Amino acid sequence: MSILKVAKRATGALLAAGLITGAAQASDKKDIVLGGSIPLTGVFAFAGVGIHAGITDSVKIINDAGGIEGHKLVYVPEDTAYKVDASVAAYNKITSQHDVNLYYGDSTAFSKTISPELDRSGKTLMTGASFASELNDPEKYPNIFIPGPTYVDMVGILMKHIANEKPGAKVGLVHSETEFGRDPVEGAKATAKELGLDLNLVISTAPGGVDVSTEVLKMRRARPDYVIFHGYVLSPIPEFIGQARSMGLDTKFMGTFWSMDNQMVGKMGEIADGFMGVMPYNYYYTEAENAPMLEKIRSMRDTYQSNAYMQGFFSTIMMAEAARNVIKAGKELNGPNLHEGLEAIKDFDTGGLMGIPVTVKGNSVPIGRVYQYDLSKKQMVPSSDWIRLD
Amino acid sequence: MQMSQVSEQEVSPTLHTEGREILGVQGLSLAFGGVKALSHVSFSVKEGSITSVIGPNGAGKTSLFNSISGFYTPNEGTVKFLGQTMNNVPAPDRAELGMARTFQNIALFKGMTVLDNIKLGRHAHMKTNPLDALLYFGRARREEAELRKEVEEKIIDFLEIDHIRNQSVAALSYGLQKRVELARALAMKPKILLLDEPVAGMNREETEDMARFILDVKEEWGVTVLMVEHDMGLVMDLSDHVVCINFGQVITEGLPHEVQSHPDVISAYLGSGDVAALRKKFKEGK
Amino acid sequence: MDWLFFSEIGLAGLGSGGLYALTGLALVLIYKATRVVNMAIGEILMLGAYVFMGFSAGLALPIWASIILAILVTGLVGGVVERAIIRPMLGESAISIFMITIGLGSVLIGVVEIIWGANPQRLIEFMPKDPIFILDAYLSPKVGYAFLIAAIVVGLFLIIFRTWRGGVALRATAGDQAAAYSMGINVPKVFSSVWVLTSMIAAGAGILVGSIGGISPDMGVYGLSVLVVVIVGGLDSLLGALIAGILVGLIETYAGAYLGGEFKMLATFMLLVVVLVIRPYGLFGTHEIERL
Amino acid sequence: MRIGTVKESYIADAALFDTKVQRGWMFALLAGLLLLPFFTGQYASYLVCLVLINIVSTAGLNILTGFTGLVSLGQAAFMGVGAYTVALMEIKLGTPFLLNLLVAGGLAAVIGIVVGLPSLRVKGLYLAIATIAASVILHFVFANWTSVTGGVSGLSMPPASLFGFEFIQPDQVYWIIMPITVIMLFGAANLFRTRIGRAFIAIRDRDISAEVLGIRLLRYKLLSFAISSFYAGVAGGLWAYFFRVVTPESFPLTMSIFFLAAIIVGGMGSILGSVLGAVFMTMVPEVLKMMVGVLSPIWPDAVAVMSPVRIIVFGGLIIIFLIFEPDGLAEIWRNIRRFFHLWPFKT
Repeated sequence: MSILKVAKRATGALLAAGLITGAAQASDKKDIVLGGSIPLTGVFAFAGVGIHAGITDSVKIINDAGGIEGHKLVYVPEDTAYKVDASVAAYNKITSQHDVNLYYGDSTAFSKTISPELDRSGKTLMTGASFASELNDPEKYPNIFIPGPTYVDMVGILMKHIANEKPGAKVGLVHSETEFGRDPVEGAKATAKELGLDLNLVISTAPGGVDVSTEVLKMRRARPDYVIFHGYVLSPIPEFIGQARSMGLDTKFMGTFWSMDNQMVGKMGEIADGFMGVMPYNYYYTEAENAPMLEKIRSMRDTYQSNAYMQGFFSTIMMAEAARNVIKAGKELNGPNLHEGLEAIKDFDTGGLMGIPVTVKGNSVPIGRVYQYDLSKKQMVPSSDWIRLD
Repeated sequence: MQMSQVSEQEVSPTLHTEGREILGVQGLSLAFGGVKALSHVSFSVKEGSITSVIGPNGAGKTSLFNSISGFYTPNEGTVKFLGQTMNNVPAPDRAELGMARTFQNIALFKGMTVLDNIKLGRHAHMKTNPLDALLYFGRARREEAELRKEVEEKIIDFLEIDHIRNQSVAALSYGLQKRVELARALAMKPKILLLDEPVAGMNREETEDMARFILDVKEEWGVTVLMVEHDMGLVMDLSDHVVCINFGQVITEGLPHEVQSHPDVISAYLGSGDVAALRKKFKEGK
Repeated sequence: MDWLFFSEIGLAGLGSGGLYALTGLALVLIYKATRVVNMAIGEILMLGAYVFMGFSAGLALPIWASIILAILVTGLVGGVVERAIIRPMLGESAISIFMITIGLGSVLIGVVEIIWGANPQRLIEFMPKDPIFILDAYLSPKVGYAFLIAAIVVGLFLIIFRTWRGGVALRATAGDQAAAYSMGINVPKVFSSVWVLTSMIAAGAGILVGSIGGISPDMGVYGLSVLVVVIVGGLDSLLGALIAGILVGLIETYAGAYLGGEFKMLATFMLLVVVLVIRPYGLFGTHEIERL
Repeated sequence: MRIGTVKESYIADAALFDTKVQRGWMFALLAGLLLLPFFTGQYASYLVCLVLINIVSTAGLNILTGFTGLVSLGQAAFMGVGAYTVALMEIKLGTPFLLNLLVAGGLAAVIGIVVGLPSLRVKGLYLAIATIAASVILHFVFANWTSVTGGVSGLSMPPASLFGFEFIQPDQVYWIIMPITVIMLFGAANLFRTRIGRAFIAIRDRDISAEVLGIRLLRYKLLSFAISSFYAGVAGGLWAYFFRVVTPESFPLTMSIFFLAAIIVGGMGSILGSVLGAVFMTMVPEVLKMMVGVLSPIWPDAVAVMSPVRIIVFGGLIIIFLIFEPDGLAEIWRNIRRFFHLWPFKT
C-alpha cells in the first residue's frame, strides 16, 4: 500500500472521528482545536477512558454555553496506548490536520519530548496527565500546564497534613520504579526535613513486581507512622496494607492522585478503611454548595465518574479559560499568549470542581485536599480542609 | 563392470610410492567417554597419490577423517600435514593450509545456490573485509569477479555442472549434490582432498563420472586424494595405496591387491557380517 | 547485621522460589517431552489467574470450584493450543517454535484484555490471614501457604511422573520421540497431554501468584524469571528447575531487599549470565554432542 | 513476459539488479523516495520516517538471525545504545550528526560483540535468552546510570543540524533518515555478494561443517553480531534524532520482539524481506487505527478494543506466517513475480 493512500485513508478516519465529537456546526468564528494524545488503551486505559469522557463532557458544556467567546471548541483525540512514540505520532497527525492551540498529553515523557516542538511552533499550550514537578518550570517548559499540584506538591500536602496530625512522625515513601514514580523522591526528602518529619523509609518497587513481602519486612522494621504510596493505580498497595495489618502495624497509608480513584480504592476491600490520600478535585459524588458544575456532571452521567474524569474535565475548563483570557485581551491565540492567559487566571471559580477558587502558580495549581476512605459509606471523605501550598 | 574396463584400459593407476609424505598420521587415538573410536592409528599419504581408507561400518573411518580435518581433537598422537604438526591448528587454519574435504552425508548449504556453495570454498583465501563487503567496491568487487571467473572456467566446466549453477542445492539429485561438494572442495585450493564416501548412494553412471573426476583431480590438478569408500571396485581401481582399519585400528595397509587378499581384511568384514557381499564385490571387481 | 531480617528475607525468597520451581517444572516438562521452550508460560499463568477471577468474582462460584474450573479451562486451552499451532510446527526449527510461542503469548494478552480489560485486578482472598512465625521470623501467610501448595504439587507430580504409566510414556518420549513411537507409545497424545498438564500447572501457579500480588495482563513478565530458572537449572532437568527455582527466588529477594527493587531483575539475569559462562547448558542440563 | 536474459560478463551477472526492468523499478523507487515529502503531510512523513528507521534495524537483525541463524532479543537494547550515544554526543559535544551516528553504530557494535561472546559456546535458545539478559542489563544501565543517562527521565536533545539548518519536523528529518536507510540497505545487499555474507549463511545452515571449510566460527559469529548491532545502533541514533528524547522505556523488550516478528513476517534471510516486514509490521497498527476510526460512528466502543486487537493481530501474524508462509512476504512477492514473468504461458 502506498503511503499516499494511507494518508488519504487516515484523513478519512479522522473525519469519521471528528463526527463523533460533533465537529460540524456552522459558526462564523474560527474553531479552537483541543488535540489529545489519550491513552484509551493499554496499561493506563482506565485513566484514559475517564480523561476522554471528562474532556468530551466539558467541551460539550462549554460549547452549549456559547463556546469560548463565541469560538467553538473542538476536541480531536487520538489513542496512544500510553506509548511515547504513539503519542508523538498522534500529535503529528492531529497538528498536520488541524490548527491546534490546545493539547492534552498523556505522559511525562511525552510532555518532555514534545516540549521543544511546542516552543518551536509557538502555537500551542499543553496540559496532560502528568503532574511531574520537573515540568513545573515556566522557564524551561513555557508551554505546559499542570492541572493541579505537582507530585512533589502532593507529597508536600500529605506531609503537611501528617505534621499537623502528629509532629515528628516517622514517614515512609513507597514509589514505583518509573519516571513519574521517582519524581517526588528528592522533593519529599527536603519537605520532610523542613516539616521536622522523619522520612526513615524509601522503597522503590519494580514495575509489574508481584511479591512485596520483603518490602513489607522492611516496613516492619522501620515502623513508620505513615506510608505514602506514589506511582501506583492499585497493585501493590492492597498487598502492603494487608500484610502490614496482619503483622499488627497500625501505620496509616496514603496515596497520591492516581491512586485516589474511589472505585479503585474500593477494590481493596476491607483494608481500604482509613486509606488516605491527596486529591485536587472534588469527587463525583461530593455534595457542596455552589457547585453547579458537579450538578451538571451528575445530570449528564448518572453513574460514578473516576478521578481521571475530573482531571480531564478540569484540564479542559482551565485551558478554555486561558484561551478566553487571550481572546478577551484581543490577542492572537498562540503559545506565549495562551500562557499569559493561563497565568492571568486568578481566583477562578470552577463551579465546584475544586473546592476553592483557583489561581495558577508557575505552571501548576498547588491546591489539594486530604481524603480518607470510609468503609461504611464506601466513599472517600474529606479529612482536611483545602490546602494551598505557597 | 564397465567401470573396471574403463580404468584398466585408459587410466591404469600410477604408483607414487617414492613420493614425499604430504599427510602423516602417527599413533592417533580418540575416545568418546569410554568408547574408543581410534587407537594408535598410523599411516602416511604420499603426495600425488590416491589413498583409500576401508573398513567395515563403524570401524572409525569418519572419526579418522574428523580428527584429520580438525573437528575432533585426538586424545593421543599427531597429524602431520606438509611436515607441520596439526595438533594445535584449528580446523579453519587446516583448511587454509590446503586441506579440503567432502562429507559422508553431504554438507552443502541449503540456503545458497550451487555457485555460492562453490564460491564459499574459497573463503579462507580471500581478503575482503567487512567494510569492503558493505561498500562492494575496490577489493571486494575485484576479488569476487576473479573468483567467479575461476570457478566458472576451471571448476564448473570441469565438473560439468554449468546447467545447475544458479539452482538452489536443495533441489538437486544426490549425485549432483556430491559433485557440487567436490566442486566446493576444489575451490578451496586443496593440496589434499579428503573424500568421505564420494560415490555412496550413487547409480552406476554417476559413480563412473565421479571416478573420472577423482582421477582427473589427481592427474590434472595434481591434488593428493585421501578417501573413505565402501565401493571396493572404485577403491581397487583408483587407489595407489589402501589402508584398512577395524575397531579403530589399522589392520593392514599396502597396494590394493595386497590388501584385497589379506586375511585380516577378509575377517574384518566377516566379523561385521559383510563377508558374502565383500567376496561378491571382489569377484565381480565391483 | 540484622540476622532476623536476613532470615525473614530468606523465608520470603524461599516462598517465591517455590512458585518459580513449580512454574519452572512446567516449562522443563514441555521441553523434555516436545523440545519446545514455551515462552508463553507466563501468559498461560496469567490466563489461569484471570479465569479463576472470572469464576470466583464474575460468576461468584465457590473458591474451590473456581480453582478446579480455572485449572481445567486453562488445561483445555493448552490442549487446543497444542493442536492448533504447535503440532503443525513439528519438525520445524526450535527457533520457529520458540517464536510461535512468543506470538501465542501476545495473543493471550490481547484476549484477556478484551474479556477482562487492561486494569490491574485483585483476586478474592482465600488463604488464611494469620501471620506465620517460624521461630521469631515472620512469613507472609500468603507466601507461606503458596509455598506449601507449590511444594505439595511438585511432590505429587514427581511421584506421578516416576510411577504412573502415562509418566513412563512421557519419559520415553522425552528420551527419543522416534523410538517411543515405534514402541507403540502414542506420541501425539503424549504431546497433547503434556501441554494440557503443564497449562494446568501454570494455571495453578497463576492463581497462587495472583493471590499474592494481584493480577494484570502484563503479569506474564513473570515468565521471564521462570525462563531464567530453567536455563540456570538446565532446560531438560526437573531437579535443575527445582533447585534453580529456589535459587532464583532467594537471589531475587535478597537483591530486592538489600539493594532495592530495581535490582531484582538485574540480579536474576546476572545469575543467568554467570551460569551461561560457567556451565553453558545449565547447572544440571545435558550438553548435546554435536555431530558432523 | 520476459524471456531469458543474456549477460556479457560475470560482473553483470553478479549485479544486484540484473535486468533493465529491475533497474528501472529501482530508479523509480529512488525517485519516489526523493519526491515523497513534497506530496505528504507531516503525519505521513512521520510514518515514513518510522518505517525507515524500523527497516534499518530489521535489516540488521535479519543479518544476524535470518542470515547467520543466531536469534537475538537484544535488538531494541542495541538501538538504545545508539540512541543514548547520539543524544550524549549531541548534548555534550555538539559534533556533526553523521559522526554521531557512526559512533553510535560503532559503540553498539562493540557491545554487540560482547553480547555475542557466548555464541560460541551456547546456541539457539540459550543464546536467545542470553540476549534477553543483555537487554535487561542494558536497560538497568540506562535507567540507573543517572549521571550520564539522566536516569528514568532520560535525555532531551537538540535536533540534528547541518550548516545551521535544523532538522526538526518529520519531513525534515526524513532527509537524514532516508539516504542513510538506502545506503545501509545497499550495504546489507552487498554483504551477501561477498565471502562474508556466504560465511554467515554457511554458519546458519551447518556451522560445524562451515568450520572445516575454513570459516572461523567465533570470528564470523561475532562479526555478524557486530554488523547487526551496528545497524541497530544507527537505527537507534536516527530514532533519537527523530524523537529527540531518549528514555529507558523507549526501547523495551517488546520492541526487540517486534523486530523478530518483522523478519519472520517479511522473510528470514532476505533483504527484501526486511523491508517488507518492517513496512508491514509498522503499518498494521495504523491500518487498525483507521478501521477503528471508520467503525467508531457505528460502534463507539471500537477504540476500547483497539489495543487488545492490536496485540492479538501482532501475535497472530507471527503464528500465521510461521505456520503458513515461513519464508514470509518476500516469498509471496517472489511468487507473484514468477507468476507475472511466465504469464500467460504458465500459471
